Amino acid sequence: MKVVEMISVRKEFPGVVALDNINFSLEEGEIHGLVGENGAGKSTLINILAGVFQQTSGELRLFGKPVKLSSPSDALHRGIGVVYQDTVLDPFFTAEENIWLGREPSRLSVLKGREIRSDTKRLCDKYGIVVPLGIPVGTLSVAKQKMVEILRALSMNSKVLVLDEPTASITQSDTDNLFEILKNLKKSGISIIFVSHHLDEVFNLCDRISVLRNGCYEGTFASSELSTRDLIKLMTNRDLVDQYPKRASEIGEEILKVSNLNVARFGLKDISFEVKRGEIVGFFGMVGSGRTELMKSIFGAHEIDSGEITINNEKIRIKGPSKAMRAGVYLCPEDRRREGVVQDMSVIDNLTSPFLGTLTRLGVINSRESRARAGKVSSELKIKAPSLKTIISHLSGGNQQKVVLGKWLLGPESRVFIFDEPTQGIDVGAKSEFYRIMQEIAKKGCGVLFVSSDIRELLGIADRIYVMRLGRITAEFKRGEYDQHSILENALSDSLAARSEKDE
Amino acid sequence: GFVAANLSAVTQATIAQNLEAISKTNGWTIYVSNSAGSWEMMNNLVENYVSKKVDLIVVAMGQASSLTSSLTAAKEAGIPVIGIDSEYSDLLTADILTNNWEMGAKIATYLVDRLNHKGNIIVFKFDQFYGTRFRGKALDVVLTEEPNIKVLEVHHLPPAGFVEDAQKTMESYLLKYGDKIDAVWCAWDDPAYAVSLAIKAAGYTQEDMFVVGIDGNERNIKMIAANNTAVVATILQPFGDSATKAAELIQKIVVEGNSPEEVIGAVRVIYMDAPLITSANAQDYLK
Amino acid sequence: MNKIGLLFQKYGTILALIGIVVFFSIMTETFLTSRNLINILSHISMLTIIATGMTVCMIPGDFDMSIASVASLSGVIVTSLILKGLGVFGSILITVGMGALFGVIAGILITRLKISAFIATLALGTIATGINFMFTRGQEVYGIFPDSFLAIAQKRVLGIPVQVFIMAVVIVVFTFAMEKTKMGKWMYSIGGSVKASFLSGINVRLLRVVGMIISGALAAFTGCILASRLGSGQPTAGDAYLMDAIAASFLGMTTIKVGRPNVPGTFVGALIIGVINNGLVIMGVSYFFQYIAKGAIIILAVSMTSFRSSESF
Amino acid sequence: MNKIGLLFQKYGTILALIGIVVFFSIMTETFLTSRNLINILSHISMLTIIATGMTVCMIPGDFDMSIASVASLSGVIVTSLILKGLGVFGSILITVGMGALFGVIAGILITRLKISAFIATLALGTIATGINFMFTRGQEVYGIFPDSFLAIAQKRVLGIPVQVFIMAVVIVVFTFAMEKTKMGKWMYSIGGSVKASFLSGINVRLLRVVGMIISGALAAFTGCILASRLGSGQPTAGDAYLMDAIAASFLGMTTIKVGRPNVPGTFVGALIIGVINNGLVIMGVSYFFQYIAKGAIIILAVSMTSFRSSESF
Ligand SMILES: Nc1ncnc2c1ncn2[C@@H]1O[C@H](COP(=O)(O)OP(=O)(O)OP(=O)(O)O)[C@@H](O)[C@H]1O
Ligand SMILES: Nc1ncnc2c1ncn2[C@@H]1O[C@H](COP(=O)(O)OP(=O)(O)OP(=O)(O)O)[C@@H](O)[C@H]1O
Ligand SMILES: [Mg+2]
Ligand SMILES: [Mg+2]
Repeated sequence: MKVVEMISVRKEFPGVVALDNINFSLEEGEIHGLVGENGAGKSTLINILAGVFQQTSGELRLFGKPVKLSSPSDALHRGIGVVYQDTVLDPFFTAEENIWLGREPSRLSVLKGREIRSDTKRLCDKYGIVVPLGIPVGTLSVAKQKMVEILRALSMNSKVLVLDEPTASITQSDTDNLFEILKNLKKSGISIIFVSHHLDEVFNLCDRISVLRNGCYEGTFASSELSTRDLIKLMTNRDLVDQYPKRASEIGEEILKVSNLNVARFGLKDISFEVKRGEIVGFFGMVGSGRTELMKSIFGAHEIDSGEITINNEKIRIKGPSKAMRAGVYLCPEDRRREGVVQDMSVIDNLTSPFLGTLTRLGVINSRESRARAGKVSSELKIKAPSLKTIISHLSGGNQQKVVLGKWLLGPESRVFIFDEPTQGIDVGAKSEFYRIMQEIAKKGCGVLFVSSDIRELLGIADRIYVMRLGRITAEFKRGEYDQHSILENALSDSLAARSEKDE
Repeated sequence: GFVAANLSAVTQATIAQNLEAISKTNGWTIYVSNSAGSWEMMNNLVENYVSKKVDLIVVAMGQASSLTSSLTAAKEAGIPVIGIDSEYSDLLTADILTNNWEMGAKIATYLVDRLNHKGNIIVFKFDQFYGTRFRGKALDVVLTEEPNIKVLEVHHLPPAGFVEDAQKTMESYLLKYGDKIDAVWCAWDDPAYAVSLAIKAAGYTQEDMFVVGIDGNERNIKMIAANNTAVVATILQPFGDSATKAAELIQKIVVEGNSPEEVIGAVRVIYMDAPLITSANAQDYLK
Repeated sequence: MNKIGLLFQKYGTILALIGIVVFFSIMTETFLTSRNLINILSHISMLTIIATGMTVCMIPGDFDMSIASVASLSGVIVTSLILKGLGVFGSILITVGMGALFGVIAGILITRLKISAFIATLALGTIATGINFMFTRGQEVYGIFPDSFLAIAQKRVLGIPVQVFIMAVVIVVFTFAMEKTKMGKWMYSIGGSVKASFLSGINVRLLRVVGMIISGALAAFTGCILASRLGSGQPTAGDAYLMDAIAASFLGMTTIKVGRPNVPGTFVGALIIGVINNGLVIMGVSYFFQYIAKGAIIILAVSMTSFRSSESF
Repeated sequence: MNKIGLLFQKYGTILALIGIVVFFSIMTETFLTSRNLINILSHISMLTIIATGMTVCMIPGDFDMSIASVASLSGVIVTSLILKGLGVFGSILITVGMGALFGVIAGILITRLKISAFIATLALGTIATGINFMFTRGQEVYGIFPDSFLAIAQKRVLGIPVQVFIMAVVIVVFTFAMEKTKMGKWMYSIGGSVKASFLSGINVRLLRVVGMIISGALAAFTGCILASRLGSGQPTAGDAYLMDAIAASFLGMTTIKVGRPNVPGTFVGALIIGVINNGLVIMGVSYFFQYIAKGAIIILAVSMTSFRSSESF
């Protein structure tokens, strides 16, 4: 039986056709992969199914009946549970409050607090997912927040489960666990739509795969009869030659050195490492291993308790990001939506913001110069936007990420670039684009710090890898000595258990 | 304790300062509070003074009917309350008044006479305080007998920012009516001053149109004495004398320990005289 | 941030309140008498009620600049109705209904026409003032009121004014409603993230309207109590409450549920304002210094909670 | 949303203003005379200046409840200084500096002690009122002022009052500063996302303080003009401006840079308020109806922009 059916669905936004002539169907008890480049329209399709957007034209059928979904609660009541791509949680509420939001156990409208807590515990136990309870989710890491959203969707017992890039920011072990859960759900007759940019995940998990390209429907295929190569060709309409381009830059003298850095608040202990010119240094670790906080500390966004930071053999005290910038340290933060860009400002304003000083005379902005410089960076990075004046929030995730990076490229000859999970939620094409950009930056003689939870990309592109666990650097691997197994071992061990204990 | 309805009004500020000066010479301690135009705040303040167990409370420009709960509390605690211009009430030990009906009638008849019973006037009223309201009503009564005087506009002043409001509104009226306006009546002196600024800015003189007010504050009396602005008359409320009178009562009741009945007598209202000031006599009232 | 820091953040404002009370108790003899404390409670009861309404509409993220004008209008209406011969209870009910109606209109303007809550309620407040003057022409509504009406604010039970009991009921009811019921939870979730709430199937519009209704209704109810206290309908009686209600609500956000509007916090805020107003008068501080001291004490009280996050912006 | 919808959203408020002007022009003879239009401009010049300050501090996300009290205090101070024999220019400079100082303190309280802008400025406003009363004891500051002082608001050049020129300069300068300079861009960026701005190396604290300083300084400057206009230092002259400044700023957010505070928008907002106030007086509408009409017109004007996003919350 067709659980969901879309017939000739079209969706327009002012000036953009996001979806055109989409024919999509979901069978009962299947896991259906939905793939496409950034901005292909995957999330838009899902939002229509979830009642968030209404299609401009075309028909939507649920369980064989034509329906008009006028709101998310409409979709919820018809048994559609969604994990959205962007985090949608109340940051002030705890995990349990968020999970049951809108469906709280209550009597005569009075909440049953104890039941909420015990139901949550039961839920966590049932699926083997660990999230910190009793503290506002706003203080949790992006990954933990995602797990809360997944739990929330699982708690709904929906007939259709839709997951929009659930794995983009969670760890490998959480991903493995999630896949187990999804496969079990499938057995009990639940239909699942799964979106991801990790094509191997899609192949591993899904029965059928639908491809979107530029808002158009490219067809649905059984995953067994499709190769990765074919899929990429379908998505991008071109052949992808090499995921991880060969490196070309020469490694020079030391550019950044961190010794004995301690930040007790974030559990960072005794951290020492160095980066050389032309080098891409990978940082691998599990969720909560402290990579993000370490990078922010180097960038001056957190005060450090002790330790030394040397740039170009010059010892500096970095107090605040503006100091770091001047010293030549640039950070592309992990949470790009909230920390990387200002959502309601235009592409050009976001791009020029940090180094606006270089585009002004007596404080007055030279707008021609700004346009020229921003336009150059924008075309170098192939930022896909109707114009430089487009508001950032209308851009797809990948293009927003390019803007985050582009900001720093506008600066004076730079020295140290920090990328915190830059490829999260970015399509294959854009990813290799990003690797290329990173290498080009390195080639110019900069040092690159590359934080990632995707071990394959680190193996593919980093010259050296540091592994972190529980706020410490536990190992260092040089290219040539790479051994996926021992890297994972150094990152993993007892860290998860210890961290979740601390959280409770 | 001294509680004023709104210390930002010049009149009440004058009373407060006079009382402060007198208590200094007499060696009393006086506490001054401002209820900023809210009767409820005034209630609270009076009750706070009752809690504080002061010897006597003076209420200026209050409204006794709205102060029932706090005045009852004062009465129960045996603390005498003297009102200054605060409406007659059983609960007040005494009220020192200037008669607003009388002042309203005085200035209204002056205005009518000066117009020679013929002309167009503009009226700035303020009805939220009973005193200014009475004055406005007295004007209305006087005008019932004046068929040849036409009221072009009645404007009601807001409780905050009234000086600027009067000025702005007068500017608009001057645009609308020009020299058709012969006179302006204001419920008190502050708006009268503002109106005169607008008249001056529009290039009119006293001969084209004039303004009257009530209160007799120093600035307006000076203007009247100079006789070169649109302000031509006011009624002098003897706030200094009211304060002196209040001080006298305080001396007799609190310091000398006489019973209030003895000091004040059966009728607890004490009226003060309020003379009309024009250019003829303004000089006499300037210290 | 360590444990003690967190405790300070959560209870700093309450500690400050205690500090202020201790200070006044030491400085004066009469402050710490039961009479005076009851006095303070009775003085803040109306502020607490009107500020509770403000707090409730702030929970889902709105604001109500019309409360003072609505309270003033209500005082005039309730007294007029009573003098027209309607029963006290009925008159109050109608008046509170009128306040609720203002809330409904505000809610519709905010959620349907997407007008900002600030503008919508400022404009509605202006309209309320106009209606008020249309009725009263600036004159108070005065006459002989039944004792049952005057009792609300002028009678004492067990030595405590009736309005204090009313305040207590309002605090308890709305604390319960906001903290322990679905409606309250959902209103908080709207304030935390409109999007998350909407996507969870919560009727965001309805609950925002409900918030405005409660604010309007409590403002109107405050107007009724005020009229009882003044024994008349004063056309501008409620006007002074806007700033204090804002102050109480924002002070409330510094304690108990830090960073979020909350009803018990607002009561603490109203207490701080009430204690300062009373204590300074009892101390006999000169009136202009009362203003200065009030401002300074509020700043000090709130600073106690600022052992905040270590982020440097 | 289609193109026309977008245009309406952006210019709906301005269209509404034009509609109001046309209405009054048809209804009365005197409204559309150059004299009256100049009159309106001169009436809104102080409102525009004080509201510009409010708008500037709102851009990075703060708020200033102290502007009215600071303006009142400034009127008293500038007149006292002049009467003490200080030069007009010097006196104004000192007074504006005093306003800026209030801004500095507010900024520090907000950014360092992390007190909410609402509370901090409410408290500072109370302190300003206290200082005001301490100086004046509620009495106006009156005396013989030099012509150069009175000229600010009482003299005309080419038939247009000097204060209108001052307003024009303030609008131009601050529109330029907010839209075309680094500082302005960064302040908008902070208003959009404090976190992202901080991580872009913007000195968030400093710029928020600057916003408060501008707000305080412009409030003080408004107080000076007001004193010139009134020919005296009235202790409460500025008090009426708070609500109107809030209204103008929020009206401004409905146009030009929709959803964000912006200086030209605020001028449009002030114009709407000024035109309504003037037009209704000229029409001779009864005073209570003026309130009602003002509220209703503002709501109508803003509703015109609400061809909003299709999101249903
Ligand atoms: N609210 C909106 N307003 C205008 N345009 C939008 C809006 N939402 C999405 N779009 C546009 O619709 C297109 C499809 O976006 P969508 O988010 O569905 O892509 P996606 O396939 O989910 O991409 P990604 O993999 O980056 O998440 C994009 O061009 C995007 O810019
Ligand atoms: N503002 C904060 N206050 C307190 N604890 C925090 C804060 N931010 C992060 N943490 C905690 O610090 C620890 C380190 O988190 P961090 O984000 O640096 O890890 P990570 O290695 O980057 O992992 P992830 O993949 O989740 O980004 C986590 O336990 C996190 O919950
Ligand atoms: Mg997407
Ligand atoms: Mg991280």
